[in-house]
Amino acid sequence: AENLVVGVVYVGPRGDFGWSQSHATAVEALKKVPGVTVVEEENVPETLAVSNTMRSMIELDGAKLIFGASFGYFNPFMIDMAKQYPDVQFRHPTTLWSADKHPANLGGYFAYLDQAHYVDGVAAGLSSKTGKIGYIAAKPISLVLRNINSFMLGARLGNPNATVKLIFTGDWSLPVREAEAANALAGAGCDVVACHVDSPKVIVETLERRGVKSCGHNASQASLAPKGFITGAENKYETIYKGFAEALVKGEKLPNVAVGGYDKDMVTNTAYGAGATEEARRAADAAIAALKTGKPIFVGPINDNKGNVIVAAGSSLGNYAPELETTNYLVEGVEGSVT
Amino acid sequence: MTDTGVITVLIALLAGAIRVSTPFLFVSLGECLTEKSGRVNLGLEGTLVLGAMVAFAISYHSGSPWLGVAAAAGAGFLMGALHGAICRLPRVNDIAIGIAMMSFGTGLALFLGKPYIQPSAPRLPSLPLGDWLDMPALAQMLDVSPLFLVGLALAFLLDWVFRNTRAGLIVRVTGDDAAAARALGIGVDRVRLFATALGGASAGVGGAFLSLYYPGSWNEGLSSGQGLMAVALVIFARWQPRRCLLASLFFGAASALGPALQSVGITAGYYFLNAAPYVLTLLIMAGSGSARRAAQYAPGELSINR
Amino acid sequence: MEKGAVSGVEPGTGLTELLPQGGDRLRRAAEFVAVPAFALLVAAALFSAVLLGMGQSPLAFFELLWRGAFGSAFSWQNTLQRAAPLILTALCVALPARAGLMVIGGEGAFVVGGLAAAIAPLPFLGLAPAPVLLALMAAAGMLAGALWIGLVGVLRHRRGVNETISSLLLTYIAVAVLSFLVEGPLRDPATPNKPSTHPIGADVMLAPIPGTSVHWGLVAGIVACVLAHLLISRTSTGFAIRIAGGNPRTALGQGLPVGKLIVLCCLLAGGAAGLAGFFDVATVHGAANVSLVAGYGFTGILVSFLARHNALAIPPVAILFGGIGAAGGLIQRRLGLPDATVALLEGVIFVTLLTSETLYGRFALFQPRAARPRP
Amino acid sequence: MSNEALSFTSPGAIALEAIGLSKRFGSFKALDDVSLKVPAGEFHALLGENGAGKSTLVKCLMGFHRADEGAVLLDGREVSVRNPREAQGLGLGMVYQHFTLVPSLTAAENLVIARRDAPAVIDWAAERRRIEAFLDRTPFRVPLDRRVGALSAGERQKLEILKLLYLDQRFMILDEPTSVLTPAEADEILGHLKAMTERGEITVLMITHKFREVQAFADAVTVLRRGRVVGGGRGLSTREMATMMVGEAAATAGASGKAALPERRAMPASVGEPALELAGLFAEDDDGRPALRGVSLKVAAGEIVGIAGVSGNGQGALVETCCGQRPLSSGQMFVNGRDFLPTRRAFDAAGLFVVPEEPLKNAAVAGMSVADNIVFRRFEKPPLSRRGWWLDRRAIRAAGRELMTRFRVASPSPDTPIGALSGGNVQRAVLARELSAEPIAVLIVANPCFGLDFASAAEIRARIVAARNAGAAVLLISEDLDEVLDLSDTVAVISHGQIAYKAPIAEVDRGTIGIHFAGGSEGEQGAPLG
Ligand SMILES: Nc1ncnc2c1ncn2[C@@H]1O[C@H](COP(=O)(O)OP(=O)(O)OP(=O)(O)O)[C@@H](O)[C@H]1O
Ligand SMILES: Nc1ncnc2c1ncn2[C@@H]1O[C@H](COP(=O)(O)OP(=O)(O)OP(=O)(O)O)[C@@H](O)[C@H]1O
Ligand SMILES: [Mg+2]
Ligand SMILES: [Mg+2]
Repeated sequence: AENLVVGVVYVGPRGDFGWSQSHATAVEALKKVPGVTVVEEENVPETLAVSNTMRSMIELDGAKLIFGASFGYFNPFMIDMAKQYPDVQFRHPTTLWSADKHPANLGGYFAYLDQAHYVDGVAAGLSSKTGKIGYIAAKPISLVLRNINSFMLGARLGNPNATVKLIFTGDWSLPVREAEAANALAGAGCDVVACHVDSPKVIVETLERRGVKSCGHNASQASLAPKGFITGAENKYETIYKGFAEALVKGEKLPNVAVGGYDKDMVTNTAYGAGATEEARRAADAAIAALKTGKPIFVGPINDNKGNVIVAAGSSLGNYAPELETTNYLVEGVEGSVT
Repeated sequence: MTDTGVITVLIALLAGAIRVSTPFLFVSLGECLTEKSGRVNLGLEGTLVLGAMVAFAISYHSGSPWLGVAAAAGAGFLMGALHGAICRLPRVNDIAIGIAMMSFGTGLALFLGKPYIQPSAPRLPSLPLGDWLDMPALAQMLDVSPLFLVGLALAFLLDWVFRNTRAGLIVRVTGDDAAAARALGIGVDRVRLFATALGGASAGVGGAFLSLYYPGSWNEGLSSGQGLMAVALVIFARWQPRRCLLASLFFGAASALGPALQSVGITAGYYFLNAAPYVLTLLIMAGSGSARRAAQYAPGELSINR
Repeated sequence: MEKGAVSGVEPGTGLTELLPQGGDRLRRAAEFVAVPAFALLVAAALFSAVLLGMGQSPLAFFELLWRGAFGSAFSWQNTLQRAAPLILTALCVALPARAGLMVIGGEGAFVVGGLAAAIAPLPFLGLAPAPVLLALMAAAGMLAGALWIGLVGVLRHRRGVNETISSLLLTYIAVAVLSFLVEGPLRDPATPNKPSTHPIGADVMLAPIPGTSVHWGLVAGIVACVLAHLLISRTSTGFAIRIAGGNPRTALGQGLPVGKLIVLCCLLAGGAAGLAGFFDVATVHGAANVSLVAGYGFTGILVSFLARHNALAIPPVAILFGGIGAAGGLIQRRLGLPDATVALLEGVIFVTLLTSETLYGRFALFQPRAARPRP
Repeated sequence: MSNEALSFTSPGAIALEAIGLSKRFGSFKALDDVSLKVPAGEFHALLGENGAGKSTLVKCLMGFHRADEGAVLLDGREVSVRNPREAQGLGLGMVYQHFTLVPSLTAAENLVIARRDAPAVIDWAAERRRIEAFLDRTPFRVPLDRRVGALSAGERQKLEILKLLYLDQRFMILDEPTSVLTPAEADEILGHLKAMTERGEITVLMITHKFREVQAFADAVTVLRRGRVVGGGRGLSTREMATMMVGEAAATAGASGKAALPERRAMPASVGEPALELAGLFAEDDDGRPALRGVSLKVAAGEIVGIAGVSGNGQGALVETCCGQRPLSSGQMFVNGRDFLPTRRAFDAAGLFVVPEEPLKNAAVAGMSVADNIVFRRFEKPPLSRRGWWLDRRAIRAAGRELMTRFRVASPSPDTPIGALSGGNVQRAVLARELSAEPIAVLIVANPCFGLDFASAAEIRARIVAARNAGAAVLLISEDLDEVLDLSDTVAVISHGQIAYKAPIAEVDRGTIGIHFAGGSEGEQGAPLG
């Protein structure tokens, strides 16, 4: 078959123990597909550099399929590029694409990681003795808030009194502040801490040293915390990357949107570590099984942490409900604020 | 905020002062020494990052974190010596070279450091000075790095050296009036080369603290500008080692403010809480400054005063 | 920093005198080309050693470097596009430097400039034509940047606060302000995952230079550099700035308003960086968000130092930077090298280029005849 | 204090001989085959015009510069001195023309670090005892714990010389050592050194422009001109020395300073409004200590008021406040009866001109060209600027060139950076700027002839008197008492930031002035003037 050049653009270093790595690992699988050549560029900031890089991949390398692995790449850069190069396919790991607004050669693939965070929450709630749980997040964007909320709901499932103290560091990768946040949460009495930052390595290691249990994010951090690791939320992008490339090599049309969670084998949880109690493992396994059958996470009554009703008693939101895409609140039990 | 909240925050601030300050301390002491000799080395950010990477790599390969610290000091020494050697050439601007060295050092560290992002290396041990206390929070706070104590001692040592030793006086003479130094038979370039190299070594140790103690791993965003900030702190500290110590401790405590307040539920405007070190430093400088007096403390040969 | 005025030929000079003088000027100009070229060669040689050590072919590397940076029309556009914001942020360093100040906070001015430019037109969207809105945005961006660095000047003049540290601190503060506003009060609710201000809209945004993908910031930057050069070297205000920058005591003794000149330079500098922020918003993002914090301000410091704070040298230096950045991607992809390879190459180039300054005036070949030692 | 007190245990004076020294700076030959012989125990004077090569010669002896050719013999043995520290080891010491004390160090630190054998770790208590004991044997006092930067110029000069004595040097080179001392202080120091040479303890090689000192102290003289030895010997007359220095014609014009001054016109009788009035000026120095403590003065048009005083008594602050370099904490300045604030417009409106001391530091921009520096007063006015803002660079060069010729500024071209000129030429360029305007209503000059040779000094003094004759009110601040007495219509003495004394020249005698130098109370500072 004709050689297909696939371009992948990363926002951070490929081996960051987190977000970019989760994509890079999947790309390794992609490279094995016959007839596919991969060109990669790492540490591309969310600026005009994105357009320049993608254009360069197309013009100089002949790329026909481009993955832009950062939220900030989509608007305006990938939209512009898709308009300029209609015969090149662009895919972005979000659900931002909509048929009526965006070019047809653009699209999204998304793993609903909040399902895995929910499982994290279930395991965390049951692995915590005090019920005081911490969460370190980068920025209050909807995706992150949704992960936190799912985590909280999971934690309350087995431990109705659990609370989550939330710290925003303000950026995706700030090792010193992340460590400082981990210490602050430990100091405030949390015995389990989860996180959503680009490279959770520092957080997990710091927590381990302070004897606090931890949950991972994006890639497996189990090896970093042999004593306290519970489980972590991981993307499974291989499915997408390989599938897309194989389709193109065969000359098939790519879907514009490919989303899923546990039900579509697009997310997973890291194998349980020593920090997960027996009870927690059992409950988490049950939660995973439920998610695979499509059981919703957001089951009413759910209030936000200011007392507003989010989901009324007796009703629920499906795991792919569009309302959740624009989450801008924290559910009851989370101690923190969005601004 | 409840009483326990207040105590939690206070303890976090003190602990932060101890934990976060160390890299600032080593870098600013190194820069203080360099600037006292009449050179500015803005490149210590690059040295810090390179030191962090080298320390981590050596600790990983050798299994000895202290060997890592020594290697970081060596790498910093070489970087400083390179800066010093280039700056002794006529017509070369030390500030510009420093900025280029920042880029070079960072580039070198990232280039060599790729294979070390994944593995874990043996960390520096900590000294549990607070174990006799039965308050775990306090004990945790007093669980200090030996490097912090070294930095603490270094600040006082440097201060003493500047006042009470021939070497210290020679550095001060060189930094204050090169012509006078030459008239005294002091090899100005050699002194500056040495002071810059030693300053670099100190900054390298600061980097080792980052990768081997706190936060204690190597990755590309490890420093986030701490080296540059520490260099700037020397101005704030008026070129006095003991004030470098104070400034670093202050900066460390202020850095802990944001996370500490969020951990006890004070979360509104956390961007500004996280920016506290910068805001407070600016306010202090604006509040205590006077145009006429500010320049007085600076070594006379410093190119930023010209 | 001060170059001897190489001014025009005296009136009434005969051809005989004119010729050697012209030759002298040519010699001096040749020096400004030959020395950097030599430095680049040295950098290339040093880096080749690194490449050989890694088992890579230097030839392939430099061929890609050339192709990615300047090898085709497309590469040129890529290069120029990366250079554009650097020109203006470098001016933010160069102008205060002429007044004796080392300002390293262009990043902050860029950020607040972009922020101001993004929010200024929002109340008037649809009420005024695009050119008017763009003018408003540019004015707002420049004003915000100007005030931001102007504050640095005022603090320096009034309170003796060192401008280097205050401008650095203000950069971090600017980022905090931006993050707070775009994630809080000024957030467009339609941007759940990339918190931004409300978009200015596609019809307000500035199209690229026709026939290219390069945006107008490049032209604005070059024009600003020419204006800055004229201001500094050809106007009485610039003359006063040079006095104040060269020796503030002398300037005071001449009754010159040193404080005002410092603040003026800072305002202009901040205005330049703010303008760069405006272009980033008006041509790229269409709204303010944290993508504005892209390090252009910090790279501008390097550009300015490599240009020796000479406004006319800034555009070529910025283009060199743009070229390396543009080629960096290609090199990564083709040779499978980590991105840090390019960072290292940049570091090597900067160090050798700046070190090469020591070579000026060393070679008799480039010296004006008159100044050469007579045998 | 008796001369006995200055005796040292050193083995005695050294003889020095330089043979055929040559030194080039680029294409310029600063020393050309210079030979010089100074026997042990001699007090030798080295004379020459500005730029003659005197400083270069002694810097070569000290190893500060490396001579291109030639040899140096000490006590008959050839030595190679590679740097000043080696020179120190050989017993050679030097007081440089430009001070080599380190401003941020205290006097004590300066003394200790100057020692070749300074201990690696300094025992301050022991060092203090040593220094105190040493000071007890000298006639001078300096505050040991103050930063040198905060000492007065006179105190610094004394400390320089003390440093040499402290180091037990046996061959002392003094490059214009007395330029900021009062004549009495100079006599005192040189007298002690002279006595030491007479006892065979040291040899002295002194560079000076003051014939009086040569006559009073030197045993022998060597004269340099354009880098060559043009003469020398013992017991030369002032006239003979001047002729050697500058050649026949110039010497007759300038040998005795006073003869060269133009005729003074009588002061205008209308003693109405003073052209310049200082009313209760107060100002602080950089350390926040009072520097001016209520200076009040009136200068009439056509009058020269000369302010004498030991340096460091507020002269610097006075000039700085008058030209806006230092803020007034209180007080007012009036020019022609109107309130004066040091803005650019006010300088022009008032016709006020200032020539501060140390022009490269205070009144020039080293990196800008000579022409640029010369037009600082009027670059924004036509014809140098069109419509007040667009510079006409050709006109600026022309204006610079014209004034350079008129004021005899020696520079390769108007485009040369002023920092590359010699000190005297920088001074001339600044004078060209401030004295060329018409009319001058008020002229403030500080130490205008510092470090200049007698011919240049006479020329500049003549220009000051000419400005006075043309109706300028001149405030002359000088540490050279002879200059003040020669030029002034009214003499004032500044002491501790206050005007301690003021009288018309006719009523002045040196004794009274000497008393007021010390602040009016006799003996307080050891009565520097006798
Ligand atoms: N470092 C130098 N580089 C270039 N030229 C120099 C240097 N030092 C001195 N010269 C030149 O050598 C000449 C002699 O200078 P020198 O300082 O020895 O004169 P001098 O006799 O000491 O004058 P003065 O009486 O003013 O002190 C000067 O005119 C100057 O042009
Ligand atoms: N950076 C430099 N480059 C070239 N020449 C220099 C430089 N610095 C100093 N010089 C030379 O050194 C001399 C300065 O010496 P100095 O001021 O002692 O002169 P001087 O001999 O005392 O003359 P004057 O009597 O006029 O003061 C200048 O004449 C100049 O030619
Ligand atoms: Mg001299
Ligand atoms: Mg001189």
